[in-house]
Amino acid sequence: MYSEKVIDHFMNPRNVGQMEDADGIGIEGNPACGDIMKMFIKVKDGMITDAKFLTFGCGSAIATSSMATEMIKGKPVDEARKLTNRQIAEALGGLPPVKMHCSVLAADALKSALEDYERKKAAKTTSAGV
Amino acid sequence: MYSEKVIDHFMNPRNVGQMEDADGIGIEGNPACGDIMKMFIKVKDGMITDAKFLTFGCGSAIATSSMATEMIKGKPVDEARKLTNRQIAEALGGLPPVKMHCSVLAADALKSALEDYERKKAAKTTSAGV
Amino acid sequence: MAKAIYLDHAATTPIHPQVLEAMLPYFSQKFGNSSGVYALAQEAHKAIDEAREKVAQVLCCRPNEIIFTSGGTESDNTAIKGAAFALRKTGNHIITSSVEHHAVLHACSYMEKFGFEVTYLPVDKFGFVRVEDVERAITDRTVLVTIMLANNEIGTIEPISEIARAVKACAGKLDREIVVHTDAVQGGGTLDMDVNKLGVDMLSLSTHKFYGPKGVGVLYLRRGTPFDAQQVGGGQERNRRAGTENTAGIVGTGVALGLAAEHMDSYNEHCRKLRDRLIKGISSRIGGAYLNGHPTRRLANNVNFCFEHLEGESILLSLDLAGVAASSGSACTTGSLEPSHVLTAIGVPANLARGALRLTVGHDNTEEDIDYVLSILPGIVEKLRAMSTTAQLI
Amino acid sequence: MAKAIYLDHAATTPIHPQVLEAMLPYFSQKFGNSSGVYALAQEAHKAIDEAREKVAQVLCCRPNEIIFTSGGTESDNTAIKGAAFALRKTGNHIITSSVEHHAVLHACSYMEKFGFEVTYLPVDKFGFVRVEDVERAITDRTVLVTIMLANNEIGTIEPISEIARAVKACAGKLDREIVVHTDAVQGGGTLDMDVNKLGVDMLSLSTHKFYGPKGVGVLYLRRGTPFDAQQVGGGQERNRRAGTENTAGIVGTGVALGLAAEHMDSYNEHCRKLRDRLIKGISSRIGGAYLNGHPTRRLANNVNFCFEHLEGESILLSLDLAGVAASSGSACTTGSLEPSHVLTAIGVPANLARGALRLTVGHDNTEEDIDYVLSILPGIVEKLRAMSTTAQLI
Ligand SMILES: Cc1ncc(COP(=O)(O)O)c(C=O)c1O
Ligand SMILES: Cc1ncc(COP(=O)(O)O)c(C=O)c1O
Repeated sequence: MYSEKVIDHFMNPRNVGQMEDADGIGIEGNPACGDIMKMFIKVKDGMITDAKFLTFGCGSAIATSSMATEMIKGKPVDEARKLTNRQIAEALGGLPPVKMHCSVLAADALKSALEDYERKKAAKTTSAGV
Repeated sequence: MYSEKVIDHFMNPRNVGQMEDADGIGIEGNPACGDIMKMFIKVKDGMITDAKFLTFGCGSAIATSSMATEMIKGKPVDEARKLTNRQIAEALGGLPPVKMHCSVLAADALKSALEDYERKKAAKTTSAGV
Repeated sequence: MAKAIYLDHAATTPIHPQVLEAMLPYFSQKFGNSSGVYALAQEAHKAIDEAREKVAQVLCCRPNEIIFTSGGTESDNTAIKGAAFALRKTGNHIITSSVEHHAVLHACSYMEKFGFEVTYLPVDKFGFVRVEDVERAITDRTVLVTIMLANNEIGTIEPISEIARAVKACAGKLDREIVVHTDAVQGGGTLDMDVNKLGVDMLSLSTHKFYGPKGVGVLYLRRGTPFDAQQVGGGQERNRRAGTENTAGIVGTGVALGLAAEHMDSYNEHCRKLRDRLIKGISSRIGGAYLNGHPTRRLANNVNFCFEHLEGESILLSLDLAGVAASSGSACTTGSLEPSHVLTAIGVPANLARGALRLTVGHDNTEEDIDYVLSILPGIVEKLRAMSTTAQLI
Repeated sequence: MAKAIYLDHAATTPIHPQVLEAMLPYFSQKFGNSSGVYALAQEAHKAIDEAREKVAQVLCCRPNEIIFTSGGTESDNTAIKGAAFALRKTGNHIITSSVEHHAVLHACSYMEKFGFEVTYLPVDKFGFVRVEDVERAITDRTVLVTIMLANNEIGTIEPISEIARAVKACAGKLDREIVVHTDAVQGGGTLDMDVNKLGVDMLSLSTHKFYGPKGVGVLYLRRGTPFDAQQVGGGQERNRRAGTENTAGIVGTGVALGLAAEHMDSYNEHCRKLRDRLIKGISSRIGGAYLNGHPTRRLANNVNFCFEHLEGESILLSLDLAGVAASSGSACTTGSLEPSHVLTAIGVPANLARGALRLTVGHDNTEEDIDYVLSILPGIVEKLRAMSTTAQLI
């Protein structure tokens, strides 16, 4: 059912855990299946220096979270923003059709975290400007 | 499906053929299945001295005809009249339920032959009495 | 029994050794329920997928248009009920032929209880359905046309692609949906099964007719065909046929159909030779013997004769005692008292129809087998006729 | 995979070697179609008769009250449709429970399309249907009550004989015919199946649940029960279920059920020990683990827990990678996104219901297997909880 890469990322998930001093946090829940993902990013000079996740969900929810965090680490924010759920799924060697929604969730959580980061940055800039 | 005795009477039917000088002839057809049996008897001094049959029908129709003729040969007419289809079936070691109607047909054909004999005898007696 | 010659391949066939071999691992080792998450289950899942692809290849369709069932009867029932109920709001008329297998005929009459009307088309003396008859029967209430690909008793091969084309043309003119189903059970593995050439929306197969196991079959369901699932429950077969999959049977179906397709031409050639030898032999050696069905436009393995003044079962029994397994028509009506509806439909008189003998050859039969049958059959017929009331007296 | 411990016997079981051995001759040698006249066919016919007698013995009924089907799903569908359609003129109300298998639930909703109304009875926190609820639900339109013998997810054993008695009493008072069916698929071979003690008119079994083949099942149909055949065609199974018989599967059913009945007590004893060891071990070693179903009035082989903050599939996957095959509930809803309807019915909150793990033991399992599972499960739960959003944050 799952590719070897999915299994690897499920068994040895990268970047599990909370991040105390995150620059952006995204949380997404899929009401259809009840999965919940939370992603944390650390940004420095427009580069994502660290990413972490927590996930309540099935094997592929965990694997896609893990892969998504891996794929954005060390990438510029601008590039991370372009990451699609298909790319995440492909990087995992594909997902079963019934599990594609997990990759959507991961991409969405990442997007939320990036948006949260932008928002916070904007807020900081504004308050600094005041 | 069939007992050994049925098979024996089917493969080596006793008393097959027509009888030119029969004292009684019975013909019975079962409209339900299209089987047709014809039985011939020869009677002397109230005893059935010979019996023959012709049958268009399935294996058990042939076997019951054969057995019925065997069972009445050498028997007094009065006794032959009491022969039931069950007795014929039993003598054959039983018949499959769907084939019991063949034994009924054989018993009926025999009864017809006996009735024909009685009728002819009565006719002869009457004409002799005139 | 001295001899053992099997001439009832239309009733069922032995499982091909390669098929059985392919099935064996799925009984006690790879026994997982294909719905599970774990490795054992995924093995079963994969095996089922592969079988589906093989079948799809032979039928020239998509794998997800293949539904595995418990046999030809279920496929026929499900096709007819599934399409008719799905189109219930658009009409209530079904067209079929008078020579169909009982699985189709009775499924159609089942629908009569739900307000459907069924037209049972006549056939000509060879058993052919006329395309014009189908066209004429179509009304603005017609939802389904179901005509068999080949007849199980007399081997007649129906002009399905012509029929399907005509139905679709009429449906177009009437601007309505009319589903075309064919019971291809008797053509499985020996006739071209390309569903696009045939032009059908649904097609039924039964695995045990092509050297596979009993209790498993196929329903081809063209994408987009209106269909209400009949066996409901778990989501198996994409919600179109519930129930834990018969993994071994499904694997066997894939392998058996694949083998049949691969060797189709040589198999048909082999059968045709034996068939024609039988037909010629019987015709020349036995008087009062009439071939049922068309001399050439029939299944390569089917021989069906009626013998004057004889009754079918007594011939079968005599043959059986001589080591030859044969049938008087369709397997499931053997032992029934009524003359075959197929023979009646092609105009065989009732009495003659009772003297029917069907010999269907197959893989293991040889010319010697045929010659043996031809050597004993005249004697059997003669002996039975000598006892027959109708031959002697009427 | 280092280990291979199978703990999903409720989903399916491997075929017992003796069962497979009994089946083998019917694939390629004694392959005759049981409807034929000849010896080969009669062999098959006899084998089917013998299997029927064996099954009848276990169910304490007459052989001709046994119908062989293609599995539990067909038995359930046929029972429900067959009885409801037959009694259609007398009423249109069906009573079932909210914890039935989908084969029953969906067959009931299938009937809704034909004007039937279905009452889905609630259950208590252990999953028991209350006899009073059944009684109260009966109306003067009720034609059928179908309640399962034992639940496939949580193992709860329903009080079927009490329910059947109550229904028959109500039916008597109302002077109407109400058929009682039980889906006994999960109790096959491990619970008392005496249909007279149970008091049911119909009962479904699926052979692959008791170490027999997949794709074959049993429908017990009490003599005189109103019933419209659903799969129609040839006259097989006395016109109650058409289709060429799956001889090998039917033979396997007879042998498998016979073996199960013979060894029932020791088998249940074996399973119960392992079950209780699992329940005790999980309860004591893992926090936030809740047993579903009743502690003792459950199938001897069934363990079902919900784990807080976890999602079922990730547990299954972890177990699979450690060589343990398990399920999150019924086989056919694994992979579905909705929480189990059974867990919902017994009041488990949606989030907790998603963390369900069903472990069902069987013949080959040992105490070592159980101890192995108990040794790895706490680590798996811990690891997954460490990743879980809900455990960490909410
Ligand atoms: C033409 C035809 N249709 C349907 C069937 C039914 O197939 P099965 O008996 O395998 O269910 C058969 C064979 O019995 C058949 O010959
Ligand atoms: C309680 C119950 N009923 C019915 C079924 C359906 O049986 P099958 O899948 O063999 O058709 C099952 C198992 O899947 C079951 O557990």
